[in-house]
Amino acid sequence: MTVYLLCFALFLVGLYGLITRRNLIKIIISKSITEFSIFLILVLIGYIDKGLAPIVDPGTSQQIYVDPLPQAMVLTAIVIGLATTAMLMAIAIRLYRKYKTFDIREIKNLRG
Amino acid sequence: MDALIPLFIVIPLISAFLIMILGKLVKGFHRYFAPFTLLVLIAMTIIVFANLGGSSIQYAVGGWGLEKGIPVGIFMVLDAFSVLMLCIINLLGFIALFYSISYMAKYTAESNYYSLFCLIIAGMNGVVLSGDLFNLCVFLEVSVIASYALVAFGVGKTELEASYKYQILGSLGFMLILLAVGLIYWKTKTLNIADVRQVFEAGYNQPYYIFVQILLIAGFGLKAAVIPFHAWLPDAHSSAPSPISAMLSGVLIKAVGIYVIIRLFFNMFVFSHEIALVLTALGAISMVVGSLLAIVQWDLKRMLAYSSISQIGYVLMAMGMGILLLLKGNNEAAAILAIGGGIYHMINHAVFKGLLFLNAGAIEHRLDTRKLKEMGGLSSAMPITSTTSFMGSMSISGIPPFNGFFSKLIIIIAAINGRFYLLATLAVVVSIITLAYFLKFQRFAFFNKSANKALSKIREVPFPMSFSMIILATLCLALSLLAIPSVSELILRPAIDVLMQSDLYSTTIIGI
Amino acid sequence: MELTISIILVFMIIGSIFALHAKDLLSAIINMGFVGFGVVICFLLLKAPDLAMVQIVIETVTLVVMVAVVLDSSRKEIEVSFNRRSLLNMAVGFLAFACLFYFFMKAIENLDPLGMHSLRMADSYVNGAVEKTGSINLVTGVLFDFRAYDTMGEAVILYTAALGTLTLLRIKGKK
Amino acid sequence: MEGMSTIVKKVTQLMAGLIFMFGIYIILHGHLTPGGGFAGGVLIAGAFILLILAFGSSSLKLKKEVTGSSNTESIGILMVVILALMAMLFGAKVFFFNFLPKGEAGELLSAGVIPLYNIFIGIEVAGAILTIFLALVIFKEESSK
Repeated sequence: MTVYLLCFALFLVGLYGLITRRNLIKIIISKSITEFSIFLILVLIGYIDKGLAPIVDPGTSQQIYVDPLPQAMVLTAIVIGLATTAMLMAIAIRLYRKYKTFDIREIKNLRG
Repeated sequence: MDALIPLFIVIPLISAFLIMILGKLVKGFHRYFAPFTLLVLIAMTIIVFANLGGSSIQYAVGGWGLEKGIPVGIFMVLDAFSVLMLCIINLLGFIALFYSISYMAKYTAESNYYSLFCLIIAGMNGVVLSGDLFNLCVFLEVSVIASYALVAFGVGKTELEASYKYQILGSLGFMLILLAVGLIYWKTKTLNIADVRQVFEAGYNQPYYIFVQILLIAGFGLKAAVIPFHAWLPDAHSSAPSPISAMLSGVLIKAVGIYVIIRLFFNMFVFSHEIALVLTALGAISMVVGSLLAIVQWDLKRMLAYSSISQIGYVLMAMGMGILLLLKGNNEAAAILAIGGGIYHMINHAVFKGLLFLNAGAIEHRLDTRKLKEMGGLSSAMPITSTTSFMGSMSISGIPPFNGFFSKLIIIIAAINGRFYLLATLAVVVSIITLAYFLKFQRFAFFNKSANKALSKIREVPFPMSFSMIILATLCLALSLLAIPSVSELILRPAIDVLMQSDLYSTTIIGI
Repeated sequence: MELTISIILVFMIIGSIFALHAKDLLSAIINMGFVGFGVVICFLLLKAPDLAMVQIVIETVTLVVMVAVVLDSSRKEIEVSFNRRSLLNMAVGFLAFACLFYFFMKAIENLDPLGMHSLRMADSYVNGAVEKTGSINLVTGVLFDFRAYDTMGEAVILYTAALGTLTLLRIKGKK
Repeated sequence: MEGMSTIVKKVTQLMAGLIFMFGIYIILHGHLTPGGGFAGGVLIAGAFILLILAFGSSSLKLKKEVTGSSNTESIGILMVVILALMAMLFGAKVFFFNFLPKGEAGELLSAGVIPLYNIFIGIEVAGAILTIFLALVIFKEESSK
């Protein structure tokens, strides 16, 4: 139970960063932090005590394996996170090239 | 007929990849191949719509059907409600693509534009056809990530900023949805929507249920730009190229936001009174605040974006009222009216909001401005644009012969029958405010003395743009036929039944 | 096992708070890398080698791109003045986060505790999966056979991201 | 972007080939050992990124490289979709069906279609991440000109 609460606390730290930070790169960092916490919650859900990693040894008899479904979901979500991070970095580098600053408030009041 | 369902997603995907490969080799390939694929999709939609007739088709992807009564693989579900959504998506998609043949001439890298457009269509078809929770999230992200890039297609400062804010809020929304899906999987151990309903019907504890539903409302509310989560919509929709803002406002926030909220809260969750109140309140607030914000805008596309928020509020309020009436149980007719009015208004809004954004694009194409103050006296210079925009404005503000009037009337009648007098008065007041700011748009854009001198030089927009505006304008009139009881019995009623008998949805999948 | 993950999580929370308040952008990115590799260790402890591998590689590529972007930029951050109004915002924000945390705790109170996960739909992904899909690695079996449709969507998302980056980074937007 | 010191160049020359081979190993053994199309694809892209970082972006004709990598990416994903469609013609006539024989568990050539999916998704992921990195490098190169 405490592990899930710690993951949710990490999510709240990421959310705090998203709302308060003004630097483009730090907003991207806090977005990644929220993603890490959600991935951890998903994998924690699928964990089974005394379960083996989901690689079946052809010879051995019936074993308890960890649930592979949350792992498949998280693998997909990691790559979705990479996709959005890549496009956010593209915009951040482009805005920096034009305005020499990463501060979102300064960019907002500069002329077009 | 079953084999058609996967093709709805595969055909736009293959056309997107072919456009990227052949786009640079064959001159003009992308400009005509993309509308052709959308035409094929419209033909498929008509075939499916013709012989579906109220039944629902389950397609087990990969051949993994049911094992020991539990659906194992991913199911694609096509029923009466998702067929209506398919019609909106593919029809609006074709018209916006046909419009952008001449509109996108002033942008560079056109083959990227057409490829990303086909990906949005594929993503939305994937969301509408999916019967599996996580699969729905994946295809939601396909269409939303493609729309991030298209919002910032003309890489100016405002577009980049709007796309940045849109992406940050979009990925926060996706994380909330992923958390909700994780919690649902934690409790029900399954991802199939019908199967989740079976487990939830067996029983759930209240705090968990409310928390998961609030998370989903927040997540999909971010995608549908409901009021507390609407911060990204005005910037994103006003800085995108016009065919894209027509697609975003007309179709994307519906297929990816409102459709999913309706599908989950009617077919997956057991109705609960508190959540129905939350949905109705969200709908009413975004209806009122959206129109109040729209009236003060002087930028045409920002005004249209805020009016999208208020019209989406109508649909959400109607759906919330439908759940409340179903929960009370005594007033079946009013519930049917409310849900039918919501679906009908969603279809109408897709048509006339798409038309209005295309008109704004036509004005911008000729005058290169979006400020209402700099326009003026265009009715003589651009006859087609002014008549179609007049028809669009009249139908969004609910003037009788047009479709907007009938769908708002149905929602208001449902509110009165269900004794929600406050909501009925709010709906009428907001309709009047909508009429006010659209008259302002008509006066400043078309009937005012022109401020700029170069009015004589302005000619009508080229054929693809005017033709697509004419199609949408005639649709605005044709859709008002849907209000006739006999016609609505044929088209709207199957969709309402899908939402009303929600346990029918799960038994058809589990009961194979 | 739960204890080790909790300790790692505490360090990750400290690391992420430090990442958000770092003066220099480069140290913020390094802290993010630290949190990311903490996630990798947690994945390994939770018996998810597939995820650990993908996360390491993607974390490294993200860090390379971020450092390449930040290295030649002005890495100093403009410090926010800490006046009374921001104190009020901080208090309101903390209160909102506290009740969010409380609702989350109430929501997950009587769900299965860590490790007591029972399989229902995933049961057919584990027992007898080797005969059905032929793949020994059950996660690959789920990814590329039971739910291959998701993975196609996934590859399309990466394709869209590459196309979007190409579109966003072209030099001239309009002719 | 100018290249790095000669020590880094020498080490990269050695490492890049190894990383590339390891990526191919991970893709091919996706259904036997942990990893698969995604991890292997990113590894292959990582090998190329390492080369570009060490030897500087002037050493490649960047414009041609991006169209090259974006075309491999499109072909990769196109093959995945065509493979899924072929499943509709053979076996149980269903989208995404595993129509090839499953073979004996644990062998390299087992698990029917899964190795093919792994290979094509690996190509697609490698192409996508390389396109993203090359797009960033080209933008830095062009805008600093």
